[in-house]
Amino acid sequence: MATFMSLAEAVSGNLFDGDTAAFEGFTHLIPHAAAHEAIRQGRRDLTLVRMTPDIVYDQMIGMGLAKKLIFSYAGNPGVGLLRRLRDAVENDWPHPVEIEEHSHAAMANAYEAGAAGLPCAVFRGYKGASLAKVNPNIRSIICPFTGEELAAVPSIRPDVTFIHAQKANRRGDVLVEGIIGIQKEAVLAARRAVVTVEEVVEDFAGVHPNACVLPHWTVKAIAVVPGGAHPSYAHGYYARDNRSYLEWDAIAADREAFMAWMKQNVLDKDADVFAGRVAALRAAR
Amino acid sequence: MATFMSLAEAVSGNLFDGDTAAFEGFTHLIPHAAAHEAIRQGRRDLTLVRMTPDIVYDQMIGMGLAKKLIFSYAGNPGVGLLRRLRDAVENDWPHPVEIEEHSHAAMANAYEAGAAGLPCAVFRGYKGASLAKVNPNIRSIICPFTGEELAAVPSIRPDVTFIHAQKANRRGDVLVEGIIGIQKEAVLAARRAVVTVEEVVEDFAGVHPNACVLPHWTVKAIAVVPGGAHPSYAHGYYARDNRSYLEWDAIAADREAFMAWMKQNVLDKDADVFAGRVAALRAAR
Amino acid sequence: MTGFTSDEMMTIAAARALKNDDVCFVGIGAPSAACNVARLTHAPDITLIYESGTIGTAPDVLPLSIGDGELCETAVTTVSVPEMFRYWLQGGRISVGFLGAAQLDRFGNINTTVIGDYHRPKVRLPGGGGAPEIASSCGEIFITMKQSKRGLVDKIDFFTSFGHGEGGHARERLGLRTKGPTLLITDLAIWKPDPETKEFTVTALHPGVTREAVQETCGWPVRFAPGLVETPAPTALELDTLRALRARTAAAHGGQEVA
Amino acid sequence: MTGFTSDEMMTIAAARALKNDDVCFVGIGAPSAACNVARLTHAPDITLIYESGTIGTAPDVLPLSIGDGELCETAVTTVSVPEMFRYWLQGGRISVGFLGAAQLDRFGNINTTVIGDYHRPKVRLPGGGGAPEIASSCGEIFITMKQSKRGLVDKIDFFTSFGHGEGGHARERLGLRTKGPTLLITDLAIWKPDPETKEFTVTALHPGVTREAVQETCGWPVRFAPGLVETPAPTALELDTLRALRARTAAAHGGQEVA
Repeated sequence: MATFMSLAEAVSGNLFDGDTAAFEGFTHLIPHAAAHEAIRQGRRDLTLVRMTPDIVYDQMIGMGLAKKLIFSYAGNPGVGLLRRLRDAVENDWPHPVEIEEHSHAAMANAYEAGAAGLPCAVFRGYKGASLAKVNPNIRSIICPFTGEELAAVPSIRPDVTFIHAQKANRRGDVLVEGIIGIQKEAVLAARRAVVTVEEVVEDFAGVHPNACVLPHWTVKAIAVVPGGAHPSYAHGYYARDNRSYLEWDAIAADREAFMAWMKQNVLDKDADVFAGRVAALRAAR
Repeated sequence: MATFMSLAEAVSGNLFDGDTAAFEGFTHLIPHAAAHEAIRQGRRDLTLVRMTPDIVYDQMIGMGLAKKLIFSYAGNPGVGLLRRLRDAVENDWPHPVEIEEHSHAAMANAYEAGAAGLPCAVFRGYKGASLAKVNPNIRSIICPFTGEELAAVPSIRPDVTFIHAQKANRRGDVLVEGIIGIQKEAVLAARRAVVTVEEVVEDFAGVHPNACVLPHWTVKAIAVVPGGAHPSYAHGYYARDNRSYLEWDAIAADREAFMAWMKQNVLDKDADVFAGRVAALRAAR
Repeated sequence: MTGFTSDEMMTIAAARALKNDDVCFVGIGAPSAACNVARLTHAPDITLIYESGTIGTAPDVLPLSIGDGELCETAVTTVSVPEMFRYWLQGGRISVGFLGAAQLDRFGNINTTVIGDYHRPKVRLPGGGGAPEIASSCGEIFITMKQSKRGLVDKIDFFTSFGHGEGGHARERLGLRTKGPTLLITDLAIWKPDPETKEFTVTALHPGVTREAVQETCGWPVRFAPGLVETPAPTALELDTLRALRARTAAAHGGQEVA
Repeated sequence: MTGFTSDEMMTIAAARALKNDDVCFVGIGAPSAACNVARLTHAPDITLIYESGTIGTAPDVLPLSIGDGELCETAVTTVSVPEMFRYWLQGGRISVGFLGAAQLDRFGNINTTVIGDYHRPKVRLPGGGGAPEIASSCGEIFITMKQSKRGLVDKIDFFTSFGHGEGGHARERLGLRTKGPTLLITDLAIWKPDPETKEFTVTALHPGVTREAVQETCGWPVRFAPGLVETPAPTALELDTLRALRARTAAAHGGQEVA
């Protein structure tokens, strides 16, 4: 049953040291505010799951939260590499990070299988790909009808999933619209789900019957954090802050610059700053 | 690429003797007009696939189109049994019909696997169920990570799928809304798809971004048949004709009454009659 | 029994078994009436799910099919049928599955497929639909049906859906982690499985019903629980709610009876 | 080469390879520009799909990411990511997949994962994302990249996605039923696989490019097809379209360059 609470409460009550945690959002609706709160609360030894780690996990990895990373594309979209992630993988800074790497198809299927309560996902993939040789969690099954060999990966079942969504209604049902990515699956695959939203409305009257709605009984906690996806975007609310993605490249290139930026913009701030960060981006949407 | 044509052309150009054909629509949007056209064209030896055969397949079976039936629930919803189907299975009238019976979960997963281009569907099902003993197409695979035994069934890949939808736009994209059932999967699983629609609009301007739309290049033929789902219904257009479902029970109970009804209402009619049949039901929706 | 019918008692007793925070997978017919009476009385926040994909639906009248338009119009969301069976049922999100039965045995195994041999059936019934996986994936299963020797039988002809098998720990042996049938509500009594044997045992008789009446309409020797009680009669609110629902339904469906 | 850059020639040559009825899975960067130039010139009905779930999209400016809002706003429909990879890619509905590469070998095998050893990499690249299954599930694969000895290498360090393996019938041996890489478009030339060996062979040189220039920027001994031709120079329409697209993009992204 969804309970409305502050982001600090939602994170402290649902994210614990050693958890397997997914922060999802495929380019759109990335839950940056929730990730910053996790950083402020100093969580450790997390297994971080995310198809496209990008800035949000670059920050968490650089701040030492991650023990392991499960992912399929580790880039800063449209910009380049993730320098904090590289520093961890190449130089063990701030500490070694174990990686379990998949393709997008495998991760998407693994979340889907998690939502479907299955132990593994079955799909046609990894043919001739080296990942199958370096990742012991890529196996195969044989179709009992055709004899075809298909790929199998373990389903993803996070202890907790964080997403950002456009709206909740007063009952706590959550509406996600536009590029819906993997959010529904990531929530349904998890033991606990925490959602940050742009706003709370009385009800979703008039919404399309087949819109992506997560009923209140699939969510543990909802925190209202306008702008909580910044520098990602919220369809219908504000545009993507492309400049922040570009600027991140220089910030993340240097350990000290990174630490200084994180202190100033994350550790010394709270969730309320996000509304201001998107103010100028609202016009563009 | 979708081409607009008459229903008679759409059926004669896409449904052939011996085909595996799915006429789908889960209670809502059942393609009755297309089925009637198939009956008028006298197709034979069809393998008919449908989760819930109900009246539409009772008519096709009684008229001798079916060689085999793949299904998961053969009832007249809210009324009772399907008397033409029973007569075929119990008494071989008008001729024997082979049956391959599944659960809803298996059929839904099999269509999903067909749309996903897989040879089989994997799910947790049929535990302790006798169907697994009488249907050789229910097999199992072992999860390579947990050792759990899961059910496997062949994917459904019809030669042709027929569905009824609310709208097409001028390009031939198709919009399905409300209880969307298994339509998207049934279309994408098939080699060819034929769609009857209530109306054609210029475009779908303003439709929800995540609405169920089948792009024009997934559909072979579109025929405009207002009322084409009757006595099923079309959300936003007309209500379900519950009385027709009740009356069917008596019609189908007797071979001669059935044949007379089919002559009068199907063989001697054409697709244009459907608009009139729903005229009084439009107010209710 | 005065003032209410045995059918009304059955529906109301079934409604009472549902809790406000249940997520309930609803079959058509009697289960649908019971679930909606629960929603309209003591369980206003109950989530009702029909296998057509309608989640959190609140129909004003009882649907004639599991896919009536009103189910969608009043739902929190409507999903595709594969999603319904994968994410919501198989995903373990349903607390209670409500099933009817053509044949039922003492261990809660259900047959709705055939009477007689599967390949040369005497009567071909509709088949399982969602039932095989509802029976295995829901947290627990409630069964509701009218008693008769044709319905409550010593041996069912076909295991459409698995209850407690031959009793005892049959479910665990199959790897099932859900409870299976925990409640049987008939027009005469309330039955619960014996904790050890899993045989359905009468725990309450509806007002005015005798042990003999229960035995006469049951195909196996009936066990009665030591602390056998009487089912509380329907309250005025319960009866009014059910009758008003049925009246609205009859009016909406043009005098049609809901099966 | 006057009047246009080698980068513009590459993008326009890539655009020309797309047909009006193609359904194209678009990577970001150069492929995205090529696909949208095709749509804005000779292939107005082409279906462009981005892995964020946007199907039939028609952006007015180039997206900075594969999930920019405009892709969704102009799409015919936007589906979930699992659906994208299951129904649309794995379902075999994509005719052309467009990929870039960090490292490419002569058989169209691509590495975007690591330079050096996988477990102790010299450079950790982003990884495969959608590429492994794009390479196996699309009808055919077009690759576009700038030539350099670091990029076109004799041996790649990691098979992120499989092209023609060691050449010949390697794909058939793996059970792949799709064509794999059928076209490589660089800033200097157009390459196609030899019908037998599947080695990429130069079939056309861009205007003003010499064989030596191609060899100097390639890490393997280059084969030139017997009927080597010159790529037609960009037309005014093609150039104007590409430049206008880039100008709109720069303005929309606040002067940001698209990677």
